[in-house]
Amino acid sequence: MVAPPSTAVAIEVLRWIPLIPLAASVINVFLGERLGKKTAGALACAAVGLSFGLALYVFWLLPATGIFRDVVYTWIESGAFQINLAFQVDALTAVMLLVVTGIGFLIHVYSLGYMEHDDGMVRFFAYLNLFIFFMLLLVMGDNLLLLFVGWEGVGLCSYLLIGFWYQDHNNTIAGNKAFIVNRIGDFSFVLGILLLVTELGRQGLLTLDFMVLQSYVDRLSPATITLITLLLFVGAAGKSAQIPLFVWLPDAMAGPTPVSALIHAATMVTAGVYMTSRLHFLFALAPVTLWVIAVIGAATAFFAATVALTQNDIKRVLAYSTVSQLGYMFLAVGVGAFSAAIFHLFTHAFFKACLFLGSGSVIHALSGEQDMRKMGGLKAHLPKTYWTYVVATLAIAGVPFTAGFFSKDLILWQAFSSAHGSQALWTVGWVTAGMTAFYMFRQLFMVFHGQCRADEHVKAHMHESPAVMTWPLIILAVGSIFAGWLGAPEYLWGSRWDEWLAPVFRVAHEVHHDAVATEIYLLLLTLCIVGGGILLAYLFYGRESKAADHLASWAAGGPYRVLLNKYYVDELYDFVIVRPFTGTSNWLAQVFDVKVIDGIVNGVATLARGLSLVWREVQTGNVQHYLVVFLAGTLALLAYYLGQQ
Amino acid sequence: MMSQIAFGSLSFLLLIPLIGALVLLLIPREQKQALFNTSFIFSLVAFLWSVKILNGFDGGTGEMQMVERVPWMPAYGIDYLVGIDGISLFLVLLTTLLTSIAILASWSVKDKIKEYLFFMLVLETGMLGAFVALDLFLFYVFWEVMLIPMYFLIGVWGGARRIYAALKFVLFTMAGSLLMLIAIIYLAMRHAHITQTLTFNLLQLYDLHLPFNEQIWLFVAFALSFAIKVPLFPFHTWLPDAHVEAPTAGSVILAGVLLKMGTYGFLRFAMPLFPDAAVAAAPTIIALAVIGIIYGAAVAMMQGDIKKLVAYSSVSHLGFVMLGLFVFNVQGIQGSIYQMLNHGLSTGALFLLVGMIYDRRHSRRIEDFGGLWKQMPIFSALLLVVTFSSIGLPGLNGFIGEFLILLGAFSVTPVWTAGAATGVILGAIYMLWMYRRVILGPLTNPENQKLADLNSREILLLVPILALIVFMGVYPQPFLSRMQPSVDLTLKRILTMQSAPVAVNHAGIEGKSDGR
Amino acid sequence: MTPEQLLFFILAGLLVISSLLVVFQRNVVYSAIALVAALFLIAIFFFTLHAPMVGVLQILVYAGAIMVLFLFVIMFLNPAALEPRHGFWWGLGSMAALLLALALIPLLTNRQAMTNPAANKESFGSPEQLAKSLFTDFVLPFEIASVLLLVAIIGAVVLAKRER
Amino acid sequence: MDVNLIPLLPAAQVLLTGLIVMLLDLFFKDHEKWLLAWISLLGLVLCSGEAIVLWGSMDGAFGGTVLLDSYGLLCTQIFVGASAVTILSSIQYIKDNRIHEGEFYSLVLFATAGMILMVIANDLIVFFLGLETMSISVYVLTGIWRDSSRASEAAMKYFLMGAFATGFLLYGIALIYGATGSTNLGQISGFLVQPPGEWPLYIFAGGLLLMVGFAFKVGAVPFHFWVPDVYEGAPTPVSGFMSVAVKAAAFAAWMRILMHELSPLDIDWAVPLRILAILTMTLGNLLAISQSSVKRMLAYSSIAHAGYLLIALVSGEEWGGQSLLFYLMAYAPMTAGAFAVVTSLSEKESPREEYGHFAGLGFRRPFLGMAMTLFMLSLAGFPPLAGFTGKFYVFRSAVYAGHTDLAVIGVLNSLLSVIYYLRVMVMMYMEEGGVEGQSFRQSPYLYVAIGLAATATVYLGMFPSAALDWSQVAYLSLF
Amino acid sequence: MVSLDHYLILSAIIFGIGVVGVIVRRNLIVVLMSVELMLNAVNLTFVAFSSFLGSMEGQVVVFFVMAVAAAEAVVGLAIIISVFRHRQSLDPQEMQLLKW
Repeated sequence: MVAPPSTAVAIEVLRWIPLIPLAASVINVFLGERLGKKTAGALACAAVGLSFGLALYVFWLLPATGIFRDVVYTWIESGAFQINLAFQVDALTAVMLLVVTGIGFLIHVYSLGYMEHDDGMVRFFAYLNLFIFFMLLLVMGDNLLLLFVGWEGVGLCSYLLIGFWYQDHNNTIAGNKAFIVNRIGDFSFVLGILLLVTELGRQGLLTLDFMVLQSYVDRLSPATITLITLLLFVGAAGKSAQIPLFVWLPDAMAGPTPVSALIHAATMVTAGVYMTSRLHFLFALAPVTLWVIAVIGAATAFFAATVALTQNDIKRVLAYSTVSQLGYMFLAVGVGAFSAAIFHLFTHAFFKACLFLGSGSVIHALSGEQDMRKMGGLKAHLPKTYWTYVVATLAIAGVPFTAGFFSKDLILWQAFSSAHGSQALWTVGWVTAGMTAFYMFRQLFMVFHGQCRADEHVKAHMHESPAVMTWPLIILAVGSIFAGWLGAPEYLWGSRWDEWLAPVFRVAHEVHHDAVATEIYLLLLTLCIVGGGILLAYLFYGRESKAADHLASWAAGGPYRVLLNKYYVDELYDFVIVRPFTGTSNWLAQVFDVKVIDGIVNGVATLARGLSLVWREVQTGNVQHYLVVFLAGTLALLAYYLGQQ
Repeated sequence: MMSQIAFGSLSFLLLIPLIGALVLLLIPREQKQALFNTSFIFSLVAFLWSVKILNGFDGGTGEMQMVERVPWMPAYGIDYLVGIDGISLFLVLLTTLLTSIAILASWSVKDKIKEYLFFMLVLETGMLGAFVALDLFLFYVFWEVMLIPMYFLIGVWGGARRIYAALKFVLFTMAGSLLMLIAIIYLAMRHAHITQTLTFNLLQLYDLHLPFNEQIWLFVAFALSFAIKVPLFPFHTWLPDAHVEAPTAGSVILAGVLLKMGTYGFLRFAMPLFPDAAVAAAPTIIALAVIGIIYGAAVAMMQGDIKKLVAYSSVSHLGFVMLGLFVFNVQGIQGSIYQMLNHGLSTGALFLLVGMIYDRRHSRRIEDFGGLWKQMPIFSALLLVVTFSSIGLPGLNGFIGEFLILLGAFSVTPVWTAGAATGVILGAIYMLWMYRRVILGPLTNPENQKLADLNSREILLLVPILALIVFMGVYPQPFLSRMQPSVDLTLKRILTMQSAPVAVNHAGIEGKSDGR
Repeated sequence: MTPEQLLFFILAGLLVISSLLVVFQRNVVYSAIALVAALFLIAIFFFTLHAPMVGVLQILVYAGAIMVLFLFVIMFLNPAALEPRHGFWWGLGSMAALLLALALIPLLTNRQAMTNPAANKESFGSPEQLAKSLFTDFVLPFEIASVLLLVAIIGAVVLAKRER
Repeated sequence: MDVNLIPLLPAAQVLLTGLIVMLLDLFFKDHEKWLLAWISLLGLVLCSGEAIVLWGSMDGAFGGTVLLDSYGLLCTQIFVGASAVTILSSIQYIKDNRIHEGEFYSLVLFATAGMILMVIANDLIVFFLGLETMSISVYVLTGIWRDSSRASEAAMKYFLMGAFATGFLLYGIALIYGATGSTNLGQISGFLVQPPGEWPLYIFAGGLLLMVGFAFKVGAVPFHFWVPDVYEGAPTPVSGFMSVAVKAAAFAAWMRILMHELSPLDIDWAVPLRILAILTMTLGNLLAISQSSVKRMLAYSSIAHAGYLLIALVSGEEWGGQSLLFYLMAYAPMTAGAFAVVTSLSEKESPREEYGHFAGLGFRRPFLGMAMTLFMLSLAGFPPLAGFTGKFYVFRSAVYAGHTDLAVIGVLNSLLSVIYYLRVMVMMYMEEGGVEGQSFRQSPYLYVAIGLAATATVYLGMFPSAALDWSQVAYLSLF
Repeated sequence: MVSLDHYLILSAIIFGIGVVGVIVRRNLIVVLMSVELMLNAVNLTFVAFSSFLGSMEGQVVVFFVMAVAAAEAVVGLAIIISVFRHRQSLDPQEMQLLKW
């Protein structure tokens, strides 16, 4: 095993960051029912809070260029192949740690209120803690296999949490869909890993340790690297809901809203981005792959945004916007701006979590109603929710000096300026930005403005959520403004962010000072379209106007319906993949296996019995027949001899 | 022979269940409780004894350990020769563990319990013997001895079509093994001709190197009998019938241990004895294995009977094992052995669980269930763990084996490996689909409304297995490190005994040199 | 064609005819009589082959004892006088037997023609000589034969005697 | 001339016992007749004792017409054992079916004596007479249950075919005599020392016809037709006796006379023997599958086993001879035992031989069930039972003699045989019910016999070494 | 001069005829007689050989064969009688209780 670079500092504490949530989860599994909801929930939050504290501590200790490692034990060793169960924290991981534990903590707290009335609460927190554990494994693992373990683990948790309300078929189906689509991605991910190991193995080096990989990737041929990275990216696409594997995410909204916030907005779905950035040294060497990623990212961003324009389910809108934002992140990755991607991941975590929790609060208030057409005018009833929601909406729309503004702008700028970037990519991103602004404000108006379209008894129960739910909202709202200030462009006070991540992404991401003018010019363009989007949203949905319906009726049957039905992608997959597959299996099971294979087997047995029945007729019971055969036998023998002589 | 045994721990291990069986005969059939306790105690003692063997085992060497040799038929060079190494060690443990559990799980068997337990114990001896035998004749004897108890377990205590299933099982298995008998004889004869020493001692026969055209026939004879046992596609059709008809404990043993006989046979006998042939046959076998993986999964998905589904999933899983064996490198083979254990545990557990709802509901049809979680949360949770173990979720045992196998295989045949890897998807599909239809969803069927959750005894059955499932996923080193030397040795045998060097690249082996 | 040969062929012809009668005569009694004739003829052959003692025994034992027994049983059971003839079956049987003879004959025809040494020894086949070898070399078979006959008697009694 | 009676001792012992039993039968009252069985058994025990004492001796007598060697003695043991089991298992049976004890036992003993003579004969005449003694006794035994028309029909068929075969056998002897100028085996093999060119042609025909005779006695296809009918019709113990002792005697004599003394002719009958073996195995197993009567199934199975024995015969050499003898030893207890179990099912006047009669036996009569299971498994060739070990040696000798193809056909056949042997177990354990009012009013002796057979089956299976050594010594004593 | 072959062939023919009788006749008694005929054919062979080889053994054998023949005849007839008791018939082809 090649020794990890000496820069790594061993530090025991790391292992506790993931282990504490795990412990809490285990305790809740076995004793949860006895402890009771409250205790169990408190325990879960405490656990996450604790590891958040630890994360902060580590973050505090972590020198700018340093790496912390914590080797627990050798996990797998076979022949020359060795994998340690080891954790590592560098700048990148540190960021992810804070996001996962921090946001995770807030959402845990929020859930205390949200799940209060659900009798599955204990189970819920057990799952949630387990998720945190696996997510931490994913970001802290010091080798690709460990990352994969976390990768699969979070998949499991999302499966469990999507199907949390198992009584309803749709939820469980959504859960299966999520897991299986992810598996398709993982299939390619595994192949990628295998190819990587094997190719390095041919160089006499069997390892998946990031640090070692980083120092040995140059041994691989470009073609191999391209193939590997492509395979890995498919995995990432599965996890991060990119074209063509995004179909599971919208359905995944079947889970409880905190889950949507934590798993399907803030953390898990960004794992793909994290993985690609973690392996930036590989991807950076594969321009083709980068190009593919950029294109797919942009396409996804655009495509998802268009779908989001028309959705009426409050959570689905957010879901598609998540897909779209993830598209942005991959766009960034694709143009080699890994730190920008992580930056957007970071900011997105705040405002998207905030939005989801807000929507959760709305749904909570409307006792489960999710259709925006049945909402409206809620700002009076839910002030806290409303204001946080506004902030988050501004952030995602990219209104200046909100978090989204900085990160999205950075991405767009990179898309335009970086070596791998192009104007086309920028244009797509630009348009998407506008659509984002539109659908988000559309949502804002439909939900909170105008007069309430909800029916009476819902109105009756309408109430602002308890503090335990609103405080996280407020904190996140604050975050969704200031989180972005870390990464301000050069012409403002400059980016601490890039400095922080620079040592990780050794690819010196050049800043062209000459281009500031262009940058600002582009920025203005972006602001215009964002403004346009907001304005359009206001015209359609802000004022009491039938414009939206006009538009709908005008485009009805045409693009509108297509968008409403998400481009019929699900139907397409069903027709092209699912049906033929199940059909074939069915034929194999019902016909081939039974009739052909087993048929042959039974045929032999039947043959023996049949022969037996036929041949025993020879034994006629007539002694003189016997004698004739006897004689015939003798004659045959004699004849044989005559033949011999 | 017994009289003059230099009495080693392995012989003792073999004897414990046998003695138990004989003791059972002395107990009147009315005292069911006594019968039950006796047999369980004996199986438990056997298990503890095997644990003791594990402690005594020296993980440093790949050679046979605790070897005992007693001349049996000197005139024919046949000895009572037993020994254990890193390959058979854990299979022995698996056997003893599963047998105790299976016996404990036989609580629901009510009639003819005496014979039932008798056969269980005899079966245990047979299986253990097959794993530790180092004399080809002795191995064959044990190999056949296993058949009869299983035949009775299926035929007497089985389901509706039990007789058909039992006969099919025996005939299928014998069809292969009888040819193997001839091959064994032939092999011994050639050895006698060449070296002038007549012996059936495996360790000596290893050194015999026959010309290819002879090897290939012998290999085919061996391979056929093992492939049927595995079962390798397309020799699998006895499996679903046997599994479906067998009583729970029978299925557990059948899936948990008997199937491993086949793969173990390949690794211990077919491959090292006929290296050239093995390498020549590898492409074919790999192809069949991968076809089996996909085919088994696809067919499993469409089964309406849970037991049948699990049975076909076995076909799929064992396909992985075969794939790992025939890539001839450390990772592949080690992964295969590990996968044998995993499959033994997870499938064993699955059959136990299926048996438990069958006892309650007397149905195994998937459509009869749905929404069981509401009634039986513990059951559902346990089933969930086992399900994901058999899907191969990282962190559980299944993943380690599968990954090592794929790792080993990929360096040899990337394409077929990719095909095998689709099993990762398919496994998830059929298992989760089954789980969803049985456990999740609304609890509609009135008959399920009053199902009782698992009682403490049933939980007790499953706890050890689940503990192992998790442990083996989190910390496989204790197992892998003990296998390693034996695997290296076997591999060395195969690759050095070979006249033509293998055409494939063994990432694992070459990596070794500069690896550490 | 020497006189011996002439004699041989006449006797042989008679023998064949009488044995054919045994087989193809549909009346049991006639076949029995034909058999007696055949046995007599064989006895004569024995005489010509310098085995007078055996010839005598042949007449006494066979033609005497055994055939009488046969006739006795025939009378005892007096089965349906004439038995139907089954053309195909008979043809088949005859064909088979013919084939047998055809197969045997080439195997029987000897390579080196053997002279008849017994011809010049006078005492050959005399009762003394027979008795001598019977009671010296073959005394054991002789005893066994007695047992054999004993067995036969027991058997006959067990099988044929009426119920107790 | 020397009169050395020692070599004759075993045969004479049995013969004498037979005579005594016959005489005592006249004086005993009906309620005393059970004594006869014990007297016969005593005689047999004495005989086997003498055989043990004489073991290893090599002693000719009566002008070389008999030659007692270990080979003969080993076979003697087999015959004696078989007839002992037969007598034990028939005690109750013949009472039920009103068969005359005296005649029955004495005939069994005479037949046994005949067999012994067959194998110790060193002269074709003695062999022939021994054979006839055996055959005629068995003809009678077959028909001895006069109330049964099946039995009488069986007797008729057996007798008719037997006599017919005797004709051929005798013809064979005649031709060999004519070719070699002697009936003494020693002199014959002496004659065969000279090159084949010198041999008169008809010695081949002689050997051939002799072979036909043997093939008939062992029930080899296509000379097997009598076997199923006769076994089915005959009283069950007698069927057992036939399938074990008669077959053993025929094989032993075949081995000794054709394969050893006339071995120079061997080259010429290797091929037909192979064909014979293949036909016998395959047809026997195939037809056994579709039988509805266990007894008849056993008859066919005995044909199949004759086939396996033929393989050993073909293989020849030391391994072949050894394995033949061992197989005979292994075959005897399992077959005798199986027939004994069938006997044990029989009721007064009603033989219960159908598969249906075995339904549920395993759980109603565990001992019988277990024993029958053992016998069936052993016959099917499952280790570690006598049948398997026997087959193993036979196939082994075949492979060593270069007859691997025969071995393969052999194993495929034993696969076929599994079908019908397991069916018995299916009946006994897996089918419910069975015939009501089945009283199993069998004498304990029968159970003793079954127990002995079962023990032997297991013992020979697990610890065959001793028996192997015997058979080796026995075979080598031929040279 | 009559050669050995003459006798051998003659006896072969007689043997054949006996065989025919055994096979074709449907009266057990006649069948039995045909068996006797076969045995006699063999006897003829023996005697022929003995005189042409000049060894007495042949004749001795014949003596024994006669004994055997007698024994067989006796038992055979007894069997025939017992069969007749059951069937009132002597036709071997009618006796097919035992078959397959």
